[in-house]
Amino acid sequence: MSVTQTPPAPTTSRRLTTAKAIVEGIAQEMERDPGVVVIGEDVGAYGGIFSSTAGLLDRFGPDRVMDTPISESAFIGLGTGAAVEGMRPIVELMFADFFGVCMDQIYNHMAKIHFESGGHVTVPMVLMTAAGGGYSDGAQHSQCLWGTFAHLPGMKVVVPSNPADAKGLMISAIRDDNPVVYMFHKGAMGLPWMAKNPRSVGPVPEEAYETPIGRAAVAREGADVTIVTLSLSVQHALDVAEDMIGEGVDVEVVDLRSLVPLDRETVLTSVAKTGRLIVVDEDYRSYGVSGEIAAIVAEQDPALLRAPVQRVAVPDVPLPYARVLEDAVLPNRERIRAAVRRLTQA
Amino acid sequence: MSVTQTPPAPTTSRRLTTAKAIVEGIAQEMERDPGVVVIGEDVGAYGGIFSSTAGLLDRFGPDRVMDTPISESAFIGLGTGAAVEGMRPIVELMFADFFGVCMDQIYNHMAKIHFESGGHVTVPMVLMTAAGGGYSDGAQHSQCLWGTFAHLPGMKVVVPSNPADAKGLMISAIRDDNPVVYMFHKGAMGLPWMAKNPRSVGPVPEEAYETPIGRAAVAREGADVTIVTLSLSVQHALDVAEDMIGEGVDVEVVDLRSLVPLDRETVLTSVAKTGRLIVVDEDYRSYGVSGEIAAIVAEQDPALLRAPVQRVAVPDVPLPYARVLEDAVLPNRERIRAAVRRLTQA
Amino acid sequence: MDDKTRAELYRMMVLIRTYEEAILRDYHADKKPAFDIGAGLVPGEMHLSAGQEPVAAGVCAHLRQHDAVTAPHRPHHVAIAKGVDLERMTAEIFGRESGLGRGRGGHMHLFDPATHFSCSGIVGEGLPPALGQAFAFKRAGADAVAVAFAGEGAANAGVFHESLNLAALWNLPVIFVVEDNDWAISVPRRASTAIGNNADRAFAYGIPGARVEDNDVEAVYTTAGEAVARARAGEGPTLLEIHTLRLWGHFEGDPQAYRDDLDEVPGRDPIPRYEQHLLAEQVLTEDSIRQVRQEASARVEKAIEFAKQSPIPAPERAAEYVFA
Amino acid sequence: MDDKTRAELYRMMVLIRTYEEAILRDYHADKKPAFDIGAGLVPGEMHLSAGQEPVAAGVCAHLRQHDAVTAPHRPHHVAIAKGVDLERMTAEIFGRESGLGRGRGGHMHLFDPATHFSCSGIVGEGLPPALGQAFAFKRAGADAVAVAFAGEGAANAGVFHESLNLAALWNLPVIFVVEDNDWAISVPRRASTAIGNNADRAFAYGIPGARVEDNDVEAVYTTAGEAVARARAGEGPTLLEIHTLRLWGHFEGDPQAYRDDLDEVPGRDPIPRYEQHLLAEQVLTEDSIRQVRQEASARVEKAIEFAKQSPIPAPERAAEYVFA
Ligand SMILES: Cc1ncc(C[n+]2csc(CCOP(=O)(O)OP(=O)(O)O)c2C)c(N)n1
Ligand SMILES: Cc1ncc(C[n+]2csc(CCOP(=O)(O)OP(=O)(O)O)c2C)c(N)n1
Ligand SMILES: [Mg+2]
Ligand SMILES: [Mg+2]
Repeated sequence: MSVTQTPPAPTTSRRLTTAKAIVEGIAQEMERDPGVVVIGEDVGAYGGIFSSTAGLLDRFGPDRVMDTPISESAFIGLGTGAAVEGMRPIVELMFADFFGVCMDQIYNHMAKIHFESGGHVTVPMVLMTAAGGGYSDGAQHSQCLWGTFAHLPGMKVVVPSNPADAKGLMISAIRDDNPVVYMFHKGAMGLPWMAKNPRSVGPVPEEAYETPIGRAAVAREGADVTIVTLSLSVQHALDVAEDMIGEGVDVEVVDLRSLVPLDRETVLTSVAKTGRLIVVDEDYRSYGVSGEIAAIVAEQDPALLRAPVQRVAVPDVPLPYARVLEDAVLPNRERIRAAVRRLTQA
Repeated sequence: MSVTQTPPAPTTSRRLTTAKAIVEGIAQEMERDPGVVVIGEDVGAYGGIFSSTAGLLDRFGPDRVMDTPISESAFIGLGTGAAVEGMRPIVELMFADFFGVCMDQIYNHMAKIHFESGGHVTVPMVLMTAAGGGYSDGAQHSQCLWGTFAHLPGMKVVVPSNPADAKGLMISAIRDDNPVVYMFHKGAMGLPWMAKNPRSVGPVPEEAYETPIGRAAVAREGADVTIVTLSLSVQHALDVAEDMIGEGVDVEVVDLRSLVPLDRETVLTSVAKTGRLIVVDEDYRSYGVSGEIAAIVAEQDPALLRAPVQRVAVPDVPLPYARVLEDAVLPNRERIRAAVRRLTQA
Repeated sequence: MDDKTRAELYRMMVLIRTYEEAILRDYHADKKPAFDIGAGLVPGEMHLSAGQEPVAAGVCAHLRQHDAVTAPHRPHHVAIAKGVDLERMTAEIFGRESGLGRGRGGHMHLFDPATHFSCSGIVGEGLPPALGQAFAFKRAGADAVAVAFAGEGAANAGVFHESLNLAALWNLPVIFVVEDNDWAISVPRRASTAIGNNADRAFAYGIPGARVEDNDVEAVYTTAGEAVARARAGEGPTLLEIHTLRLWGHFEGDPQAYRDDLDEVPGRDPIPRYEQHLLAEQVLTEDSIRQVRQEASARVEKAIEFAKQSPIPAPERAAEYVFA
Repeated sequence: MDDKTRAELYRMMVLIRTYEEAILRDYHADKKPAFDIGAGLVPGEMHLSAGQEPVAAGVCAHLRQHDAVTAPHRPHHVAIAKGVDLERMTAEIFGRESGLGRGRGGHMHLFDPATHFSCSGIVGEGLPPALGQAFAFKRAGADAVAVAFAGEGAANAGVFHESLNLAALWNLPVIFVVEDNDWAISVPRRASTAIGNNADRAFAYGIPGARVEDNDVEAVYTTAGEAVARARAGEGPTLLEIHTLRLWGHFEGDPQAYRDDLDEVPGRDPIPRYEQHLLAEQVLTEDSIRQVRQEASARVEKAIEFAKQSPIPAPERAAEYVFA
């Protein structure tokens, strides 16, 4: 189901933060479809801890924007039941890190009902959640965990890296007849109270548009080395790519945008061109996104690779609190740059 | 901490099922250490739904073998707290599929306390759980999910494929000062009420011994192609390897035994020898074990691979109920054999 | 209670029992001589509801097609009482393409949009979706209600608490029905539940709670009627607990060695008891009983025949229906 | 209650407040002019407990070193009252190598084996580990107890229910303390909790429950004393709820625009009130108050100085301590 099939090129000069782009996408769909409601902790008067629902309560009232008790299983499951009956709920899980208290509703119910019903029941629901670290929030509030969601079948998983995609993917997610896990990185929201990359503010068309789920974007074309990455790390990768021009290295950056479905073609095309692959992922290194990206190349044709794959990810350690420690394990610009150098100077 | 450093070669002629080997390992440790207790649903009089605790109640009494309410978060967290105070609880989560109701206690607490405490607190606990399908138990009772556990840092993850390892890994897990997730495959337990491979019964030494966590086993040496696999799929892979002799193909089978820590060396050594890699995994295909194994080769040296990696896994679909459908998605002998042929005839 | 209703309750209980006996038969038929859980026409775990008919019959008698029901791992009695199509349900249990879920779901995963019925194999986790259905009904201005069934074992799961609190808080038209059959697999109620009466837990949410003793279908009917009426009138949720009976094992193949109440079980079977009662009250006659049984048997065997004749799903389509 | 105890309760409350004020100061010190959550000497989320001192002081006054305590995301008051080393705790909050967790944990993850103190940032999930500690104590034949603290928001999480039921069932020496500060971030109690008094939820588990109104430290002390004595005597768990006050924002940086009770907040500060009371009762004098404050200030500043002087962890060791 879709209203606008092709996303308009963002020719607009209007610039929004990622957070405001998300809210705009939600608001436009709420206008259009009375079945869209927003449910979660602090989504009302507070506007979402990371401003993902700011202003919606004032605009749509407490019947459509509902604060909940700290009962994630109950209210996510409520979203599922409402979706089964034809509504299109957007349910916020405040931090992805909290999935452990409600994952059964997510992966055994929301994600499996369509399949178990032989396709007879649909669950058109968005589970929105905040991911990522970089501001010393410790081991229970800084995780990305998208690999965990993407591993389990039946839910789409999207991971925008910039305001325009954030809006388009939100609209696509709401209109999708499947459950979509929408994971935004706190550090890419453009929040006034957190250090940010200027790339968290960008041009966003005013009208409603879809960004297709399952299609990666070549965020920057390059000839020498491919960085496949997602979410906030795309911003870092683009920064590094610009830096590397000075060193005569032409970096291509692939922004996955969606983990499920995964756009294998765009990854393989890029690697076929450059012969060198770096995967940058803020999730844990092992058994996750970085392994999967390396694997799709190895199972397509290992000969595409002129050098070993490099993974820049969190080295299987909980996120440490102290700034220097956290910085040491996150895939920051220095680590990405070092990987590019290793790969292009080898 | 260890009592027997080197596992004795199983020269014994005594044969046990995997289930009985597990129980024997637990019982020997309970004899040795009064801090070992068994906690879970139906672990007492019933003896564990998959016989993983059969007879322990009679032998050690209700103070050490305790049935619980259906309150997984509470009793797994109870295990963690008891471990922090120096006990060595073995807590059973009846099916790995139920992780969604209690994952927070597992991955945010059991697994992270040691790190968050800067190493000052240890959590010597075993979380035992049943995995796997093959008997039409449907989408919520047939999953392996070891990729999900292995992705998250702070817990070791072991996955025995045969009775001798099952006992040794259980003893190692109990003696380990870290949380160990012990995942047995129902189909490898040798239960009288489930179809089984004869490999689920095997020689098991009587004395207590450890099987080192973090070391893979070359379950069968071969020259032409490497199958890296784990748990029940090792049994299938060995069957296929024997079949393939007739076709003149010499298959090496690597039994991972432990996902965390992962024995990269054994995998790489084997692939360096054969130049051909098949990963067989009963977990979901994407973002999991099969990707990780392919990735470690791609990041070590893609030139080791004389042909593309083959993955035989569950194709990102919930486990279907109907036998023919389930069989079509499980990594059974036919699918493994086809992968070997694809790889060796190409 | 009028005689028609009583006869109807009886009829429903007999239909359910007849169904479960037929499944029992076909489930075990080809698992002999040695029981193999994965073998036969009906493979996998099988949780039958014999003995618990009064709960399903008494509650669902008040429900309309548009009302929603969620059931747990032991779902057949509830599905039948809610009016789920017997043929497509049976085909699902037999893993056939004509099943409710085209054979993908199986006995613990029956979804019927026509009657708003669903179930789940994860203990307690059927409650939140029922909240959502109630939420959708309320928002649509309909007077439909949702009923969530769960065992007494489930009443100790965290999701029970969250669901009752949220339902109470948002005044949702939902009825929680706890089927207390004394056992959660091998764990007796006294080893799982700190108090004697789960209906008392309603107090923790400021909603009405009531317990029906003795597996009494008429008491269930009356009590559930009040709860459904409250919900329809917009007065919010109710928690009911029914003391019922697990006549057979937890699942088929359960040796029940742990079970200390086995001796008294046959004497507690609710169907002969109700039958005797209705005979004595002249609501039923030997003839009408025979007719009820024959009709039940005919419907059930027709459903089973339908299932057996239905095509097995095509293996090459095993990976479909993941996404709409 | 004797004067010594009252003076001691006062002293503890002042120590806690002094501590929180100092953290407040140093947390914001270098986040100016624009607030940047990740910047400064103390980065990350910061949940301060000002206003909730009566709960920690009143409860922990009954605890010994070997008793265990688990606290939630807002842990400082409880840690201090439990006797956690102020210097190492502060060093942890400042992310230093000499911290309780060598800077790995941070303000929501303070672990002190010496005083059996721990905390967790996941709402409600500190309860089960407390059960386990109580379980270990009971099994060792010790009379030690465990106390689990949680906010009123946490009392709607499923894990609350599971933990109370299991503790009651196994008769564990554990005390559950709900700190009702009216708010769960921006969600007022009336929008989260279906009933007015969480202590009433004790009824659902057959254990005693009591609510203390008005943030009254002496009432907390008395009520907690009974609960701790019961637990020590092997009589099982108790649920307490204390109506307390969140004097500041949920976390630092919280604009509190949602908060409709802000006007009355200053007047409800428990410390001046108790101070006035003890002055009137001649338990304290202006002099002794000054002394208490000075001592608190000296201890706190020493701890902060210790933290600031402590080395920052070595980045090359960032991946250590995952496994023992
Ligand atoms: C969360 C979860 N834990 C454990 C199980 C395994 N299990 C299935 S049924 C059952 C017992 C349920 O008891 P009860 O709720 O009383 O229902 P009954 O079987 O008696 O109808 C258990 C423990 C499960 N399915 N889900
Ligand atoms: C399971 C879970 N859900 C949500 C959160 C986010 N969160 C942190 S504190 C908080 C409010 C807690 O309220 P309460 O329990 O009353 O404690 P208070 O903050 O008032 O001390 C929330 C929702 C969390 N940490 N864990
Ligand atoms: Mg039961
Ligand atoms: Mg609060």
